[in-house]
Amino acid sequence: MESKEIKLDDTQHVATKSPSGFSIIWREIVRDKIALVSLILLVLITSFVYGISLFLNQDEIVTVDLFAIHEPPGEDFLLGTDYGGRDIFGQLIIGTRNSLSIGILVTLMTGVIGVLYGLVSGYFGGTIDNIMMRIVDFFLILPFLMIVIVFVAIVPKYSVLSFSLIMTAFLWMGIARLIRSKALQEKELDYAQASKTLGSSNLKIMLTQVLPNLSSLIIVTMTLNLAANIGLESGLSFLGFGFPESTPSLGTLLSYARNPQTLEYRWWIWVPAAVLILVLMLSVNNVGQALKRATDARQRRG
Amino acid sequence: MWKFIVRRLFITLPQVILLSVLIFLMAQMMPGDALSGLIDPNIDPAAIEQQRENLGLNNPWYVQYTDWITGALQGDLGQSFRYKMPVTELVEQRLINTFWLSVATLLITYIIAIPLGITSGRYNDSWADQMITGYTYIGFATPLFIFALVMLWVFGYQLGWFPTGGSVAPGLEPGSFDYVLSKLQHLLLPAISMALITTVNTVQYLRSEIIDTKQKDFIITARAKGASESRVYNRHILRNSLLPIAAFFGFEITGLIGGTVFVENIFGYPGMGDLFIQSILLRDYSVVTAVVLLFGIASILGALISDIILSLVDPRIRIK
Amino acid sequence: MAFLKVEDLKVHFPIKGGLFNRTIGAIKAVDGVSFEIEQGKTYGLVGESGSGKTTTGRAIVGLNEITEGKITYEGEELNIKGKAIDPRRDIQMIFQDPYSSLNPKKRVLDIVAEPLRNYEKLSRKEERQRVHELLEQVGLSPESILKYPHEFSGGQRQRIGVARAIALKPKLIIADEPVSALDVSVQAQVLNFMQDIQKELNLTYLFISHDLGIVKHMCDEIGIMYKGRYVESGTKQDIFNSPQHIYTKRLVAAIPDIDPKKREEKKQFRQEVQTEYEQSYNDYFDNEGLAYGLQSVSDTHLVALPEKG
Amino acid sequence: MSKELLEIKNLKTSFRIKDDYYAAVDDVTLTLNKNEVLGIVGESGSGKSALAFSVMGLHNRAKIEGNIHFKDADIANISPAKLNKLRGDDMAMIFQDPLTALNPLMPVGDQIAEAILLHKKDMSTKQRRNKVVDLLNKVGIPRPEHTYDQFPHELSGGMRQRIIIATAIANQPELLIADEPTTALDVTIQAQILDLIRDLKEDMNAGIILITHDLGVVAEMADRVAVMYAGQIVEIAEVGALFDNPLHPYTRSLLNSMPSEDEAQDKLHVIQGIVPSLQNLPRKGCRFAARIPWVEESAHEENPELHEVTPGHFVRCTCHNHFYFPDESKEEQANGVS
Repeated sequence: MESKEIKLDDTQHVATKSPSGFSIIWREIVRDKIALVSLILLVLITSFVYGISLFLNQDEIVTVDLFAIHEPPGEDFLLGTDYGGRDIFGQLIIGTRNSLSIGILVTLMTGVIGVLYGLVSGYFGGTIDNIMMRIVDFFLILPFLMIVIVFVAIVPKYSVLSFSLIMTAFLWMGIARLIRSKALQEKELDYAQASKTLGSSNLKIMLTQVLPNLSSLIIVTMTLNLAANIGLESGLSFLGFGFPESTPSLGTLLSYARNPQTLEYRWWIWVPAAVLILVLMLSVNNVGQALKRATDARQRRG
Repeated sequence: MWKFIVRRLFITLPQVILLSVLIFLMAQMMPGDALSGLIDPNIDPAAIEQQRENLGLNNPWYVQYTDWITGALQGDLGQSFRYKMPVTELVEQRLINTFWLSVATLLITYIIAIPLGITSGRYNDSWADQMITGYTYIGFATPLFIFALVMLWVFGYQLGWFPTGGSVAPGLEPGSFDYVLSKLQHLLLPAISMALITTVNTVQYLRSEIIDTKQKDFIITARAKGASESRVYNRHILRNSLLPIAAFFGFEITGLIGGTVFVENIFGYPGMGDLFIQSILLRDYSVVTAVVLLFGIASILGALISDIILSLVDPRIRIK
Repeated sequence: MAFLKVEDLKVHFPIKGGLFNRTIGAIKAVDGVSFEIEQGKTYGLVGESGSGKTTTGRAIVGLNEITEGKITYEGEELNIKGKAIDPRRDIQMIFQDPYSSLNPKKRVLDIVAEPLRNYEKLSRKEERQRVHELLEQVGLSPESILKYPHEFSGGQRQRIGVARAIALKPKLIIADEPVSALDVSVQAQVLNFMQDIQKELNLTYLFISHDLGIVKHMCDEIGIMYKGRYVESGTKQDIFNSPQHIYTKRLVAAIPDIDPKKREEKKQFRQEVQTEYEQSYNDYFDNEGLAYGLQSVSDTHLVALPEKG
Repeated sequence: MSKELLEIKNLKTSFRIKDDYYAAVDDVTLTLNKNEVLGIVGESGSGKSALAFSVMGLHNRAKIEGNIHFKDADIANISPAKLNKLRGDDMAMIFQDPLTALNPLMPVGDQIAEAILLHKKDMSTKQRRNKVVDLLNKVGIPRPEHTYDQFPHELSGGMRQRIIIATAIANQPELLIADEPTTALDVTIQAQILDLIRDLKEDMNAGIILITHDLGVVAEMADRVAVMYAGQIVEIAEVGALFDNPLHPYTRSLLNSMPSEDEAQDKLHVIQGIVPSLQNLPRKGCRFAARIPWVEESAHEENPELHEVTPGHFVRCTCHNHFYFPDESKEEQANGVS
């Protein structure tokens, strides 16, 4: 922290960017205790959830059992049951797996679309950029949540796939915009110009020269997006516009709390899911923030 | 500056048109007739087709679009087939409720954000900063709907400090002091819940803006002039960092819209967001269309306001 | 036939504005520039910021689109719109900033081999061999091959930039302010070295700089630019011993003299030039404050003056 | 007291990097008289700017040892309130980059007025505005009334630097520190700004410290010159003496590496090696030794100090007695020195 206030006249001798970004990122995470704990927690939860869910039968868990309605936690059911007599623990595991999976899927899809779109827009600039960014601006202004809900409600043959496509369709603009503004700066730098004089094609410059310099930004943004997407999916499922009924998600469990009775008296149904979402999002966010610090030299701690 | 504003308005118009086209297309995909709300979407498709024919709703798309826009411009957003009343009437009271909820939320957002952001940025790396940063991390990671649920559970049900639904206690005479007080009481908990979460963005932004400005060369110039630390802060750092925050104002509106959908639903607060969810569930599509259109226009105007404020406060844009 | 011939080159950038963000005017970055360079010589292009010297260089190497005019290289026209014959093998560029001109994420091997990979199909082994040779040629140790740019000092980085530029054995090198980002002691290193490889490879330089001292040291012929136009061109002797245009005189007068004893003399000279500038401004600049067309005052010496008569 | 305006004694300015302190300025002792221009030359990393910031008390977290006597105060040990009284009033600074040194969101006139406001509290707003307009006139801004309300981005680089200068001279300082005042400017503008500084000096009777990497600028402007290398002053002398008879190997190498007026010389002298970074400074011995390896080790002092060779001409280390350029023979060299 001391170093950033220093006014030296040899600042140009200090390397501003390091190529081996990964080692810095790793060092930053290890140094940052909270981020390290978050990372470990994340790895544990993920492997636990995916591991256990291999042994669980989703169909069995979502089958209604009228003899076991609203059972509190006990021997038969580790975390009790819901209004349909379904095992909360099983739903929790499957739900977390589903939420995580769709979060990752949507993050990857929006990431690919956004990065490519932003790269093209920023690299070519001019009129192309102008038009492409107007489109992004428009999408960004839309009342995104409502439009997604409307689409979820009216799409015929609604499935997990269509849900993730709808989310992707309205979520790629943020990263596109970010990548575009960075690409716009990078392509003006002499190294990209030099590549042109050395005979490299635009495509080659874009992918092999400019893109590597955006990698840390992409990693950071995607990590933070992952957290946001998990939150968003569970939010939509909470409102009843996320996963279809047969596919439990963390949001589905929370939506039971919209019933005041459940909210007030049957905490075991919704509190574990709430805690799990919080832990997941906090962990992913902490890792993301640590990555951000690692890649932003001004905020770096060491 | 006028040139900038006029040019900005020229971008706004196509945005509104594009929005209306998008909503029109969405309405076409909905069963029944989402523009007029004259047909029950729950009857079988053949019967819907029959009714559409009878009501003259199968005109070419451009005629339908023009009719709809003309109507909307005159304040006619069709009929709600559930409530059997014009959508405009249905929306009116709800719009007012959501408006007050938003105003309260924005106020609380800034009341929290400005002192926290300033403290955190000015004394960065102090314990106070670490506490505030910790809060922003948690706030950033917490989904609004979970937080709102917990707030309702704790302050509404467990402690009973706030009402757990509605926008006003029944039986009070509109305009009376008690009525206003009850309104305030009803919107306070949702507003606080929303503000506590949305404010973290502003806090973080203000903090990093202040830290950035602190390291600018002109701060050294100010010190070299003999300005005391407090003057350097008040005159140069704060002023320069708060201006972009002012410009954020309009964009907050877009964020609020998403928030009201959750918060109104959880607190049973009869506003636009609640109406939206109810209407979707009731398949009352003309209302859905109207709500999305209104919120879309609000977002576009919000962005417009932000850009105009920015052009007013930043001479680099103002003079172009 | 001239080695490189630039005829009436114009590079204009559109100014967007007005309500619809249409093109409402143009920045005439380069506005009718003509010159020739002989093979094996160093031609200096001098001017202050905004004079268009860098844009001229970038237009020759193909980084800026030409609005009007013709650039001929060994008799072939370059940068024809639509179909461009590739001059890039023969014409290369050295950039001003040794920090941003090397991709921070690439190793020296990848940086220097980039042109080879584009034009020559070499095996990995051959490629490595060539990069080794090139690094040796610019005086860097072969171990550098796997290092990243940030591990080098400014002068060393500039050498890597040169190694990359000479990889394809070019004939013409556009050097855009190659030493202005470097310290005095490092400047000398790079300048010496540029002269060495010039002899070795029979290179032609277009040396773009704002520093008349360095230009005097390096160049055979010099062109002086002001606001996108030439004000004067000639041999080194022409420019430094008998500057004709008032702008050239101002430039020469403005260079601080390293000899403190000449201080008064220099100050007086500057004042004289200033007086002349104020009194005879209209003899040198047109209504828009731009230079006139070039008139020749000797075989080698051209000055921008209003046409006689 | 003597006529000395500023007296710096054994100044050491260190920065903390990780857990260690590194001295960017080390053992600097110098004086500045009234109406004198002291040039400080050095390459990047020489500590010249760190020195200027120390004198102005602008370092936030540096450790400063030694004394900086100015007026009745010691700036190395001074309370913030007292320092703020001096800064902008009795001493002022001109910065390198006139764009970033100005607040982008404040009219330039107000930025100059701030300097007056802070030290002349009894002036009315109107008086202050008039004063600023006078100042703008004085630094050669053509339409001062109009320029007062303009913002920095509307002005050219040269104009911005004039604004900075107007701010610095607003209260007629006795000490003016110019940190690379012309580096960011074009040559013709540089000449104008240097002329302006010179004229102002005569006017104000102030002492000026001019920091630059450009030996030409020093030769034109300075009365005395200090050459800095790796945080230390290696040579200090009257300007004539320094350019006629440079002694320290670094000074001589630097002068030799510049393209000279006469074209006879074909090759420029190259100083071997690179300027060591702050963390890699040699902690003892002659700091320049590594860059002149052909000079025997015995030529250097163990703890190099400044020696007065002729009156007023100081050189650090004894190596200058044994220095020669590798491409000359030793005898030639010996003749050259005497």
